[in-house]
Amino acid sequence: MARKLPMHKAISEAIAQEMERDPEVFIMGEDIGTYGGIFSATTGLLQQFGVERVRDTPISESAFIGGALGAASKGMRPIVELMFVDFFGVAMDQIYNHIAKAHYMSGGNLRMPVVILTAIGGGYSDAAQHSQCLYGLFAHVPGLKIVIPSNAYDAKGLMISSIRDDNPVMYFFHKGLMGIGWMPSPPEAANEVPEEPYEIPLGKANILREGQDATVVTVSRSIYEALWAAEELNQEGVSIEVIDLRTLVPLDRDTVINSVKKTGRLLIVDEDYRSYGMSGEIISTVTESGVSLKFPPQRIAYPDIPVPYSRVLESFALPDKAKIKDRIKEMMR
Amino acid sequence: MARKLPMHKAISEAIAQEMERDPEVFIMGEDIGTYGGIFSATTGLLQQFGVERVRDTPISESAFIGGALGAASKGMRPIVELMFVDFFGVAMDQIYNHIAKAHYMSGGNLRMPVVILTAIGGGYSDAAQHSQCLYGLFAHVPGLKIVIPSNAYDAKGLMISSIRDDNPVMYFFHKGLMGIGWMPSPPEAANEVPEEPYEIPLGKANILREGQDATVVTVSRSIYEALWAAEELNQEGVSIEVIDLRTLVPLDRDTVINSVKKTGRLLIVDEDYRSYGMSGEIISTVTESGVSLKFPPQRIAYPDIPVPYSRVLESFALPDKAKIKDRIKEMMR
Amino acid sequence: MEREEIRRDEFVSMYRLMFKIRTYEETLGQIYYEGKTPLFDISKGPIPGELHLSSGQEAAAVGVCINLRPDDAVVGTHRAHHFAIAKGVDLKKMTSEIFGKKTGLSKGKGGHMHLFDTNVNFSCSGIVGASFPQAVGVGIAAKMQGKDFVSIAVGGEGAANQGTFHESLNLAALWKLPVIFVIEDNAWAISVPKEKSTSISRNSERAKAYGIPGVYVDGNDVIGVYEVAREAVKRARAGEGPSLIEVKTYRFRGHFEGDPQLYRPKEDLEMAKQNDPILKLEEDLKGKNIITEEEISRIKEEIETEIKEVIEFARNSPYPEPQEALEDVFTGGD
Amino acid sequence: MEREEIRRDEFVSMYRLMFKIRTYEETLGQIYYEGKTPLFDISKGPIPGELHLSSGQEAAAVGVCINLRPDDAVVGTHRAHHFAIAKGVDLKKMTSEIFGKKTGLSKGKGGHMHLFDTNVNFSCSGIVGASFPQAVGVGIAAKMQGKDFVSIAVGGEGAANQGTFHESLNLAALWKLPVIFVIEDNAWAISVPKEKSTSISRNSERAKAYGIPGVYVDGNDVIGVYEVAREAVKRARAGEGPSLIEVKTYRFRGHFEGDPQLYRPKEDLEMAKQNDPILKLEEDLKGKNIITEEEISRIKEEIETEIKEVIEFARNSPYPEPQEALEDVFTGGD
Ligand SMILES: Cc1ncc(C[n+]2csc(CCOP(=O)(O)OP(=O)(O)O)c2C)c(N)n1
Ligand SMILES: Cc1ncc(C[n+]2csc(CCOP(=O)(O)OP(=O)(O)O)c2C)c(N)n1
Ligand SMILES: [Mg+2]
Ligand SMILES: [Mg+2]
Repeated sequence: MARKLPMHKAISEAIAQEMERDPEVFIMGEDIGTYGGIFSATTGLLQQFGVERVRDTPISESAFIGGALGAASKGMRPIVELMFVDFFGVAMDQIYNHIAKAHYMSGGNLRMPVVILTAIGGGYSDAAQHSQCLYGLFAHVPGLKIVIPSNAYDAKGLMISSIRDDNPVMYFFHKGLMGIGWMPSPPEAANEVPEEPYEIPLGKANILREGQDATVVTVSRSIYEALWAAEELNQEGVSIEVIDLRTLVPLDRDTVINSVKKTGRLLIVDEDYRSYGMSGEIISTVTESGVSLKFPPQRIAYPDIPVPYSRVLESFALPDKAKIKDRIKEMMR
Repeated sequence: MARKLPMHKAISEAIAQEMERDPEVFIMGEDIGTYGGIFSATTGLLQQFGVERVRDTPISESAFIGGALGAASKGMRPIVELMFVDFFGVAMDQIYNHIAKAHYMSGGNLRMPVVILTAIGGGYSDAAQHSQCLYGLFAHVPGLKIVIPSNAYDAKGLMISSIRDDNPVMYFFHKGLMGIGWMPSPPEAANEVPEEPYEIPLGKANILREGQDATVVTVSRSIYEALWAAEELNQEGVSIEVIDLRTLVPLDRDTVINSVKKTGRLLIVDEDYRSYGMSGEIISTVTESGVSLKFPPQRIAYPDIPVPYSRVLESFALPDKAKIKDRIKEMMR
Repeated sequence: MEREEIRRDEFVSMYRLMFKIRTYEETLGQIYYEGKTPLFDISKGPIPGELHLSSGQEAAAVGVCINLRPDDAVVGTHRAHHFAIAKGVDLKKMTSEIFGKKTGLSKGKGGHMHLFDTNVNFSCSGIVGASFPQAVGVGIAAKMQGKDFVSIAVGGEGAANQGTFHESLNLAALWKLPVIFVIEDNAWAISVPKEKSTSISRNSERAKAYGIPGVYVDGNDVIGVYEVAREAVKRARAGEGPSLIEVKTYRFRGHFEGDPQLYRPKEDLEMAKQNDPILKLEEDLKGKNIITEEEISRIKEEIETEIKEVIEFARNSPYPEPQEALEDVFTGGD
Repeated sequence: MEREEIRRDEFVSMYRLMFKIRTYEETLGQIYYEGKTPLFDISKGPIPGELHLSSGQEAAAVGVCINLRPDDAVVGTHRAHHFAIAKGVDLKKMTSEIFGKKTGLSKGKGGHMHLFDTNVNFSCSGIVGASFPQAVGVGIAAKMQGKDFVSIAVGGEGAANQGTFHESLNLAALWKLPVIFVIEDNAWAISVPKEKSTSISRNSERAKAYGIPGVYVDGNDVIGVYEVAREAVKRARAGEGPSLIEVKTYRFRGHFEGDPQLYRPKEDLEMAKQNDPILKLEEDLKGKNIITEEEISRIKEEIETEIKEVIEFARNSPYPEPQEALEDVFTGGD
């Protein structure tokens, strides 16, 4: 039987296995070497692979992320860590104007097998510049695959697929799922992980729980809030289907639409900002398809406010089990 | 009677009038002085106000856009031009982590009356890094007002409101609306503009054409494609309501919902990328409201591809009158 | 003689400030672990989230800020308490902010990395390298308003490798703005030592790339820092343009609280502590008879009492109402 | 004597290349206006969109690239034709790309600012300053693969004020990467003259801020550029790290075609044209009897014929099918 691993170990194991398999894979980032990654996604790699393949960088995100493009153009398969997704603004040009577009702009001549690994999410009072999700923003611009694991098993399989993919992949891990001890994490996120490498195809949503009355579509840490709510609602006789999208690009529209066809009710739960983001896209996907709904589509998302510092304020803003339960009950009326 | 002005003159006139009125208003950017702005949004300002208040900058977008924050913190009201919105990635951190969040993070103590003026849009073969709209991306992150004029009258009033607003405003002008002679522009965009200063409140959509059968919601240059389609459809007995949102933040949800209540059909036309953007947000706004629809909501948006260079490829991708007509006809079946 | 008199005051102020900063930081460094033991959980306790303390770096802040007026601006970093205190930020409000309270500088919305006190023109943020352009902007305002306030851009030696450092130095030099760039070289950027991040040994040398003065100064000698900064501030006020000062210092605590610090040899820290800038100043002042043992004791007592009161105030302050989270995105509603 | 023989070939190659670039650029500069007269409309004609030509700057590209092998990389800018040609990019495909044709390097998807020829490791882009990090990345690959190819980062003097310039120089110096930073100082960034964008007169001086060699060289003297670049390439190949070369040049045409150029005094351009690098080389070679009038005539004829064929090829090539727009976002589909 497979061991249970916390998500951070699943990620570093996946990277290590791919680095063993393929000498072109290497990793760069701030504090990813000696420190092992602030959120432990790269722990042990330096010891195993040395300073040439595990490169601690200066705080020069444009240089080393742009550097990934140059290295890829010469056949390397770079992984880079952007320590918090919140910092994207110092390197976004290299990410979205170049890495994301190079394949298209070169008419398919240049491949960009680059993985950008980054930490997302709040819930521990790290305030406005260290708590965001922002995957919706990256999903809006073409050319980036968007991967968002919610548990250790997926984290490993999706990381291996991301590294093997010949396209640029943004890989978003939620700090509150990593199981790093000093940061709370749902115990369920640390699930069974096979020792050997395996792939999980990008673009396949995962139905985590089947149900008849309503479909909850979500990603990342909110998965657990949804599952907990579903469990409690079940006791009250309401049966919820919970879908983990796992990737936003490609987006598994069919799985979502088919589920809503069955349940007739749709709720999106999203820790990213509410407006002009993931929640709107999923609602549109479903309503465009012409599925008939028993209740207007709903969303519980992060409000359109910067993330406040104070615990009472942040809790108020975050999607959680209670909000999901309440909303579903409204939808069942 | 008011004169007709091309949009670029309406913008520079608005800036000039505000600079006359308020000595704290000044402007920085690349080629905004001697050159008068690559798209002529600042023509004449240097001559009228001199090099202290009209500052040509080095190609250092982070420095001068971040500089706007510092200047605002000392009571100035900076306007900065980001020459093409496509370049945002080199300065996004200052825009979204600082200018957008400073008021909130300071608990309301710091005001950020900063206007970021930027050019959007394609249609003239400027390819993947010079043709995007991206307003959906900026609308996703909290703290920025998003203003998108579609004609000279609105451009002046919205610019004056933007400058007088104590919050950060991103002001997106479409190159293909400016009436600059060397770039095609619908003649209707150059409409009557009063000489005296006036404000158009941010957050009020504009019903440009009333109709009964379907609501077309759009912004910027696509407005004209929609109006032309509506005109032709009218001949065929189909009556279209065309709404110019004018601002995405704040978003005038009521005007949209009320219109769809009346028409029962909704089509979004959007020159920004299709997924995870404006089109999804508008569809969600309407469907969440529970309005009953005669046909599933539709969108014609820029496909999720980088903007291709070749004219035949770009034309294929851009929303236009023909696509709107065809889609509306489908919706009427 | 008058000059000496003034200098004595300044010496005492500097000592007082440095001691205050140290006491404050070490106090927060204790409180931080409340509610986080035995199992360390970053989200728990009266001060949740990241906490970057500045113990050991006091002289950099004090030596610079003693030259400043309230209308001068300081733009700090993620590690900003020492500059905030030296700049005269309201300490009760600052502490309440760090405790997430309604009485905080930002009513609990900002937190430790986002301290804004508009009364003394202090601000800071959590993005490395973001301070430089913002301080340049203050310089633009000074010039346009014809005023002689100056602007301090603080950054770590790690931050000096961000693109903003270059862009800002160039712009400030080009436009001859009253901006002083202060690089705190505390040897580390989290776990990355300066030799592994910076291609030359001193950032101050980089001043030449912009045609402005650059000085490297010992950050355990507050007087030295003071003098170098005084010169730079004078230049800036006189309209002679920007300067770059790099201060050689060392951080005594982890990068943030909870940092296991496996990356740095214990001996380095021990050695650095032998050059504690506060002890050094204390000895200096005593040696030069500028201050007596009793005065020192009195100062320490006063400071300890003040810090206690400040903490008390923060602890006893109410939290904001949850729904206040939705306010203050924009001014004037919406 | 053998050495002289080689140098003669190189001289001739350089002359040939420079003349080819000039002829190409001036030819495109004419074709560009087809369909755009009498009313200039940027969206019209066989070459729509922006067009940035490099006439006057040939020596910078040729002097550098003559030292390169196909496996060496050049990362260019928005103004990249001269480097592309000097690097040996397939000119038929490049021209077809500029005409938006299916036979183009990128099947019409890239266009003039986005030329990619993986056979000779050439790329460029429309974002100022973006080339620097990308060239550094090539240097990383060289080092990790244990190969001795080198990487050229091209930027204008305007680009040198982007943050990426600083970050990339630091990283390349720190990791001792085989990267040569080539700054083309053509005096202008669109309408902004170097004095109004750059706080010191020479970017090459900025090399000191990274502890690497920096040279300023006359870009009307292709031999001078060649020698400086040869030195830098040798260093890079030998694993001795990066260099910074600033080439003093001048652009003969507008920033882009259609540029009214009201910002620059006509006399400046006239003066620059008196130092035309091609005429200078021609005289030089004739003076030294390296090349005869007849050879020159023959070269010119050959080039003119070649360019004609290239243009013909592009004109006669088919456009892509409209729906091809949807292909190539990702490799391997979705
Ligand atoms: C743009 C950006 N990149 C990375 C980080 C993460 N980070 C926070 S502090 C820090 C180290 C900063 O080092 P230095 O500038 O020397 O300041 P010090 O912590 O030593 O005071 C890093 C990498 C960040 N906050 N912002
Ligand atoms: C990040 C960014 N900012 C601004 C521009 C607009 N722009 C294109 S070329 C140019 C001037 C570049 O000057 P320089 O680097 O000297 O190159 P040159 O045009 O002189 O060859 C500018 C401002 C851009 N493309 N990218
Ligand atoms: Mg440091
Ligand atoms: Mg130039």
